[in-house]
Amino acid sequence: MARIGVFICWCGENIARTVDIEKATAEVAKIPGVRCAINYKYMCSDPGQAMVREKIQREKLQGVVVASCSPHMHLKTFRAAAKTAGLNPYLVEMANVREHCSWVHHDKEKATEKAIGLIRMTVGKVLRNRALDPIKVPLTKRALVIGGGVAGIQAALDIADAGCEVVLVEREPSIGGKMAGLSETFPTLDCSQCILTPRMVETGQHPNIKLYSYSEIESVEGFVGNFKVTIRKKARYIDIDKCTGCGECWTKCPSKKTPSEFDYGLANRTAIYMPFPQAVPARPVIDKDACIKFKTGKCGLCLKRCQAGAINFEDEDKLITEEVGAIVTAAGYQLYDIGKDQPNAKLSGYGEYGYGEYADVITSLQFERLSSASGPTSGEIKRPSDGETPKKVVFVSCVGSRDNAKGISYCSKICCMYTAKHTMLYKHKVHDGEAHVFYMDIRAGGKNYEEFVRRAIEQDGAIYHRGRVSKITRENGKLIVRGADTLVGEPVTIEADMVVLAAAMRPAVGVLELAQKLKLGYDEFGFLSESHPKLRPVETNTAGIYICGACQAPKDIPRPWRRRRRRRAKCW
Amino acid sequence: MSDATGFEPKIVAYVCNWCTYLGADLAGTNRLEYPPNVRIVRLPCTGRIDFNLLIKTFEMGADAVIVSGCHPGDCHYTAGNYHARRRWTMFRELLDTLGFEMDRIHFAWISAAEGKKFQQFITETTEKTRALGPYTAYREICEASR
Amino acid sequence: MSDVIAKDDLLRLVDQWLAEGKRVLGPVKAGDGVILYAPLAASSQLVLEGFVHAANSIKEAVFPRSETIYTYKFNGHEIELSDVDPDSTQCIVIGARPCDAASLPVLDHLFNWDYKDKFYNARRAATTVVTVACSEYDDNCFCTSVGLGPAAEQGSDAMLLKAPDGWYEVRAVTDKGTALFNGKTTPAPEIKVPISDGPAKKFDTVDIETFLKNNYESDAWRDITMRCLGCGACAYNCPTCHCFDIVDEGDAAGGRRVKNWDSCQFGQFTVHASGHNPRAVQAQRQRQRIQHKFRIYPEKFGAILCTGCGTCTRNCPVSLGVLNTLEAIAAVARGSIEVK
Amino acid sequence: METLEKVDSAFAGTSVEACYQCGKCTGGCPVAGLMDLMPNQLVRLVQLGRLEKAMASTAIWHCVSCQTCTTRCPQSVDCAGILDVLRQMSAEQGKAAPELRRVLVFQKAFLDNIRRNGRLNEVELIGFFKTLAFLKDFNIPLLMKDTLLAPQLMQRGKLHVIGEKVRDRAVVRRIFDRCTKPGKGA
Amino acid sequence: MEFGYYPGCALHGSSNDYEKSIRACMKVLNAGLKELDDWICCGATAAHSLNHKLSTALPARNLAIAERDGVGSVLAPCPMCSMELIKAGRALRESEQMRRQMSEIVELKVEGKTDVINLIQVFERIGIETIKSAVKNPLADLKPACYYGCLLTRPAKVVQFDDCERPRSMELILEALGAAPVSWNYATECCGAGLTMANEATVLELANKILKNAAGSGANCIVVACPMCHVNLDMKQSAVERRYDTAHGLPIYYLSDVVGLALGLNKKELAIDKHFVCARAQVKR
Amino acid sequence: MIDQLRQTCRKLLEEGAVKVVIGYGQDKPSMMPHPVFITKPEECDRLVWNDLCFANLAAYITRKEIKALGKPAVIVKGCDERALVVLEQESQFTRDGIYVIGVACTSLPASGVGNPRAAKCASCAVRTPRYADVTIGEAAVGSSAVGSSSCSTADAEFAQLDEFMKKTPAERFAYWKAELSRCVKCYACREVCPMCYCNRCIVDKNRPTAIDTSATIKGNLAWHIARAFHQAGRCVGCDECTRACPAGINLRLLNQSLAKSVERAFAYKAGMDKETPPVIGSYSLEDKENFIQ
Repeated sequence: MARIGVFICWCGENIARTVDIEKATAEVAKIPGVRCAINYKYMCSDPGQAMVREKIQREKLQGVVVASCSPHMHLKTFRAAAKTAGLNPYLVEMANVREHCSWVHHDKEKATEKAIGLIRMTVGKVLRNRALDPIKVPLTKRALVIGGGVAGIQAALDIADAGCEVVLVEREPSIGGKMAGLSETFPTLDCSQCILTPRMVETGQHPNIKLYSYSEIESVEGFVGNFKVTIRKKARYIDIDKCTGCGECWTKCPSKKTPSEFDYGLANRTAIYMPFPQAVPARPVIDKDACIKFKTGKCGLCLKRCQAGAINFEDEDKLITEEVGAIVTAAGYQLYDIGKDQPNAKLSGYGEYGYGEYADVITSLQFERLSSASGPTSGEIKRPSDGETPKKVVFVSCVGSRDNAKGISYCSKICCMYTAKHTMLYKHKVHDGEAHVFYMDIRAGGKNYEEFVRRAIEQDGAIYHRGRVSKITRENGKLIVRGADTLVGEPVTIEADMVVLAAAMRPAVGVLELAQKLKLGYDEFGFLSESHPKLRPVETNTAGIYICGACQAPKDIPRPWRRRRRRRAKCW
Repeated sequence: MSDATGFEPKIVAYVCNWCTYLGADLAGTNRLEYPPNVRIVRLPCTGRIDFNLLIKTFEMGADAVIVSGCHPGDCHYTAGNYHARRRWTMFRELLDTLGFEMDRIHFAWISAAEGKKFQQFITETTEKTRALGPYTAYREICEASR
Repeated sequence: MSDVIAKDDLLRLVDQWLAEGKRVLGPVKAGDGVILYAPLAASSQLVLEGFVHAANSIKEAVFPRSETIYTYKFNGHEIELSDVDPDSTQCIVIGARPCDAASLPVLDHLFNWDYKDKFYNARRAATTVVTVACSEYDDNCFCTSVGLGPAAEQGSDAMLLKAPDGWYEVRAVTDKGTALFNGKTTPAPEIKVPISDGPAKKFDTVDIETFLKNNYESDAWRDITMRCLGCGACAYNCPTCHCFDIVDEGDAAGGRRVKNWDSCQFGQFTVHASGHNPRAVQAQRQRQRIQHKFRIYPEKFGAILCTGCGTCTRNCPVSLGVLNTLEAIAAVARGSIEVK
Repeated sequence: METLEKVDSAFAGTSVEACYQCGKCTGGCPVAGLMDLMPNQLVRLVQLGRLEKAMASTAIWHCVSCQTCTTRCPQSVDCAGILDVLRQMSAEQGKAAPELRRVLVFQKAFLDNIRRNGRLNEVELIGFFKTLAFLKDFNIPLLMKDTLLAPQLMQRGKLHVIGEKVRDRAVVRRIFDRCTKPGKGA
Repeated sequence: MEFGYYPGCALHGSSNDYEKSIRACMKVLNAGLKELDDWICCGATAAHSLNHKLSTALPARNLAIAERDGVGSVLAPCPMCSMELIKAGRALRESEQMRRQMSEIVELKVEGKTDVINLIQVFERIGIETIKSAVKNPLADLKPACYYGCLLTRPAKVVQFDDCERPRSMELILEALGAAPVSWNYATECCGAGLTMANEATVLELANKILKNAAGSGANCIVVACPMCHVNLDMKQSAVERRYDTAHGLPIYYLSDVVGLALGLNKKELAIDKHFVCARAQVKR
Repeated sequence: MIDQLRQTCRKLLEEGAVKVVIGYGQDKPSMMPHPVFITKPEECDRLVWNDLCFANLAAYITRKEIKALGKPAVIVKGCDERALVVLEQESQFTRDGIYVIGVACTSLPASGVGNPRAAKCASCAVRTPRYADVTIGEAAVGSSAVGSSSCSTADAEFAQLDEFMKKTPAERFAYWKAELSRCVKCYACREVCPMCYCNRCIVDKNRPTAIDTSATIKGNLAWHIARAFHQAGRCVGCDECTRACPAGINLRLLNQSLAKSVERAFAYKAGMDKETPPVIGSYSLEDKENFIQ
């Protein structure tokens, strides 16, 4: 007769409330092959694990069944415990009597019966399990980092500093991501670029980092330790090795009317352009759709101007293969598209806010550019429609988020903080201006966060209305913002000069396709799923692939900064 | 919930480790209640689910069986579910020719994010099977083989 | 002096047996025209003539393809065993060929040698065999070569001989046979059914036995059996083949131990627990089959394990049977075929 | 407070509990300025089970059923539907605010008109409503007001004194009876 | 092309000018209207305010009539009727129990499969290009404010027509007629509709805001597709002007009026002469 | 024709191009032709060719006893060749490792001397082998070299099945219950099949036992499901299993149900084209999935 030990966990009350633990223990003790069956309040705790270890040794167990939560939660825990007690870890299995039983059934009798059944099944499985020994395969000590935003840059630097080679792939012409376009950051109000640009330069120059800008992941094959990654290097029409970044080309380019991606359309750029002055690599790129040469065959002014001979209109996409051992995904986020048309059928636009129709209704990222010293107005707050200084600005929180009806249900986490920051930036620049904020709740959990918001209200005089905006219209050059102040219990109408919408954070464009290429799980909103939110927060269910940054969930800047530490430890 | 005869359907669900099992976990985490008639068997991938298991399941007295895994495009092993989809298309045809009761064999794509779908699917399948009653035709041949 | 029975009366008698709750086995038309010995539900299914031999044999009457020998049940950590009573339902086999019936005395040795098989013996005792003497034969038949013939009475309890005008002569061979037809026949001294000579004798068993003794390692085995595919169509339908396997079938609640037919032609048949297989190639398995039938069994029990029915050849997808193997051996023995 | 089940079934399908009081309904309501309680407050009262106060409000009678609140609600709460239910309960229980009782009177008159004719007879309705309202409130201006428009309407051929009637009026009456049968109510 | 037709009480009552105008347009566009036999009132606001069951039963009776007579698509020019019919149809389609119950109540089998559409959709189905090519009299100096009111697009989940916040369907038709619709803020604000009779003050206030914003946005008329909107903006316009001491003088046209005018019909044929506010100069013919 | 065949084989053996010819021989005119293995040029006269040459010799290509003889030449009919195509797709041999002698079917055996089990010939898809190194004879007049390779005559091919499917599921189940109860598990169906080349069959595995070895109806049903389904998209319809079955079980019908689903759902027919990826082992993003919720 086999010697299987069964360990039933109460999970505090979680299992014990619905499953009659004593009855289950008595019943499973009778299963053929079961040597002993015991239960304990918290099997995963130290004393619980000690019980497992002790039984393995004293009863000379040949297999262990832990009846508790999902194996995705604690199988590794219990296998490790068994290993220390000298039992091959693969002779440990779990019966999921929590997620699959006690949490989904209310009838105690039936739940108990099912729990016993689940344990019986698992005993049957362990009876047939065989001891397994891990095999060793060679691995490539090289990492791929996807995305060159703040999270990706930091990940790349950490890994590179640890002495491993890093391949960093960024699809935009420059690394830097969203953070490169921010003005000042909460809760310290220090300059975003001052923090980021040195790191960008370091990334560009690091001997261990191989940077592919303006490139995308084409395909990924292989497995942990041995991935083969195909990278599509998009045609830039510039030889970045020859180019010196002198600027002769873009200052002379006659095609000047393309809205700048970096400034979110608040300013225009040329067809051959550097996304922003501090770009890394500091090399331009030609926008084929805007370039006169490409459109008509005439022009070629940049070609004539370029002393370095770096311009190549014949450039084509190239596919490059890199071998890596681990992959860090830092694909980032995008803002919820508040306009009328939506790429995703589940979402619908916010026609009531007039974004896209009224030039002075802008998004929070546009406001960052407006208030940034490197922005189109050199940091002066001027409204887009006529360049006037807005004397009354309304900031609207929760646009697209916390909206089950047509947006997304989650809280975007960072909007409360940056909206407070925006009111401060605005008030610091327009002293006689009025800053109104419509909010539902203020979520300012974090070191110095609450204090920061209070400062915006108490010191800088931001006027907070507890309520949501229902509609924005324009009349006589003013934006009529109709909302409610539920604390007073009446509708509020504000005639504003400019409105800033704190649009929700969504996973960046293409994260879904990337997830499919990498075989990563994602949630219903398209954020990449970690193995376990608490136990394995930076690992995915695919061994060797890690995630960080806002492609995992809405995050503020300090978050990826902290998480990278764990990730670095995880990679090797 | 059981009818006058006290019939409680026995249903076995073969699910993949990466999507549907996690979908079931999510149903648990969200406390979405469903009938306790289903026993989940966790396998790496729908592409791994041997058709023999279905037959064995009926032999061992199940009244319905479920196969569920990742949505197309989401397979943890790249294409296991695409292969499974082909195989089940053919297998169902065979079982149909053999005269199996096809409304006892259910397939679904349920992702790790679809706890709600898992709950609904299990509930519906249980109710449908309850309405069908025990799989007497199969039980008879098993009886005859004792 | 002979006793006769009209065919209609015979069929009525069959229905009467069925009505009495007896199991009646006889040739029936199954599927797409194959004749098989199978349990009858009514006499109308019975096919007595118009074919040489059924595709299977009557051994299922005494040695079913699958028989439970005991059952077990898990009760906690205990295992409860329950014996299965041998099946002693009265059984009548009707329409068997003499070559089928002749297998029964041969099989009796095997099941009553060091171990007396209660399941076999109970069925054997409860079984009465009524044969029909052969009036036709084909190229696959060779009963005369193994010492039998179209009206050989070994193993029969009663024998029917086809007479003109829908009559059958009934010859009771044993007491069981006499009892079965007692009062059902009509004396008819004028009817005398001629008995056919059967197929010509094709080989001499003594020659064969000598060859088998002396040519265990001959290349002839390989050459002759090259086309064998290794299925069990010959053995399973053979009236004398009797190999079986013991397996357990069950689930978490319990199960049964069962005795199933097996065949020496299967690659797995002799695989040892170590993984070694003493009969690794098909030629060795074919050799075993022939050696067993014509040397080993006769040496042990004094009876040839073959009744010349030819079923093996007829069922073989590649037309290889005992007959053509032996014919080929005989040829080799005569030196007319060169062995590589 | 009456039995909880009744209230529950009355609000079934309107997901009252989903409301998180953001006030978008109030912000968009064209008549919020006239209301004594804001739409979001009415929903809150329902959440709390304080129906008496909600039913007695004038707000429910100011509602123009324009569906803006329902359409904009980020939690898909059918705010307009909740107000419908509140009006029904208020009317059934005679809790309607006195100053706006004429809305109720009008709606009752409207339905009564349809019950009899199958289609609306405007002249009859106006006359009936005004008289009823007058008897209730002795509100002479109301009685007089639209009468000034009547000749102009007549002149434009827009008023038919006799009005249309449905052929099968009996079935209309049966439909009304079946829908107003107590016990199986709304 | 033929559509079923559910006029509703208003179009057979004080808004008979709307019906006349629609029928005139349809004739020119070769579209037939088959009026539902012995239709009954949809119950309007009163029913769903006071008796929920009735608010399904009354429209269900009409849907049942359409199904019985094999009418697939039904035009309900009044958005209130249209919304009530759509809502009832949806409730019927969603629940077997509802179908059974309602079939019993209305004494006809009803499944809710009828496709109920508004006037804009009828023009869309006829084809904006078709209409455009039939224009004889482009409305060059017409600068209308297209007024949708509430129920044409709301509740969005029920009627599922156009974008309830920024609808454009009426504008597209008017542009095809050669008019230059203005951009304004009150296109989907409510005029008070059902409270015309009972709570006039509210109606006047709302109507005033609408008229004011339309005029302020440069409109020289308002186009509506709802009899109630028309009543509140046209018939009550003088009351509004009196109460707020202004002079709007904005003609209010039905959508079919302007389509008809562009197609070459005259004021009388379209019953525009029955409106309270005088039509604009260019449509005086 | 037979002379041409013998001559071809003799030459191959003489030249040493092959070591063995797998062909048909016949002991007595009254008996069925059977497979023979000719290793010497002078034995080539033992080869025969007639309408009763049913056996699909492709089944021998994968057998270790045969492989041990050296490079074979194998005689195939059109239908048998389809099996070779599948085996090659599945890498069971390399094309230059065998020599294929095609023989065109000159008449339709179904109408000829009594083998009632030649239903396959009536809906034959390939009468003349297409990938053979040499082909002997020409297809009978009135029959094209390639028969119903398209779905045009497939309806005729599946007529029996279509008729069967008109029964209710309960009737079908009862039919198979009766049919399969005759199975004694002799595995002739498996052994004659060219596609059943596994070293160890699933039914012979017993740790754990997937399929009961007992020849009970339960065990038989499980076995025949496994056998048929392992042929999904692979079975070329040579019907050897049906011919081999001593109990006369209508295995053809089961094989056809899969062939039909493969043809209807994936426009695939086993063994018709070497280049088309096998239906099992490949997939398309567009595969229909209306049965999946």
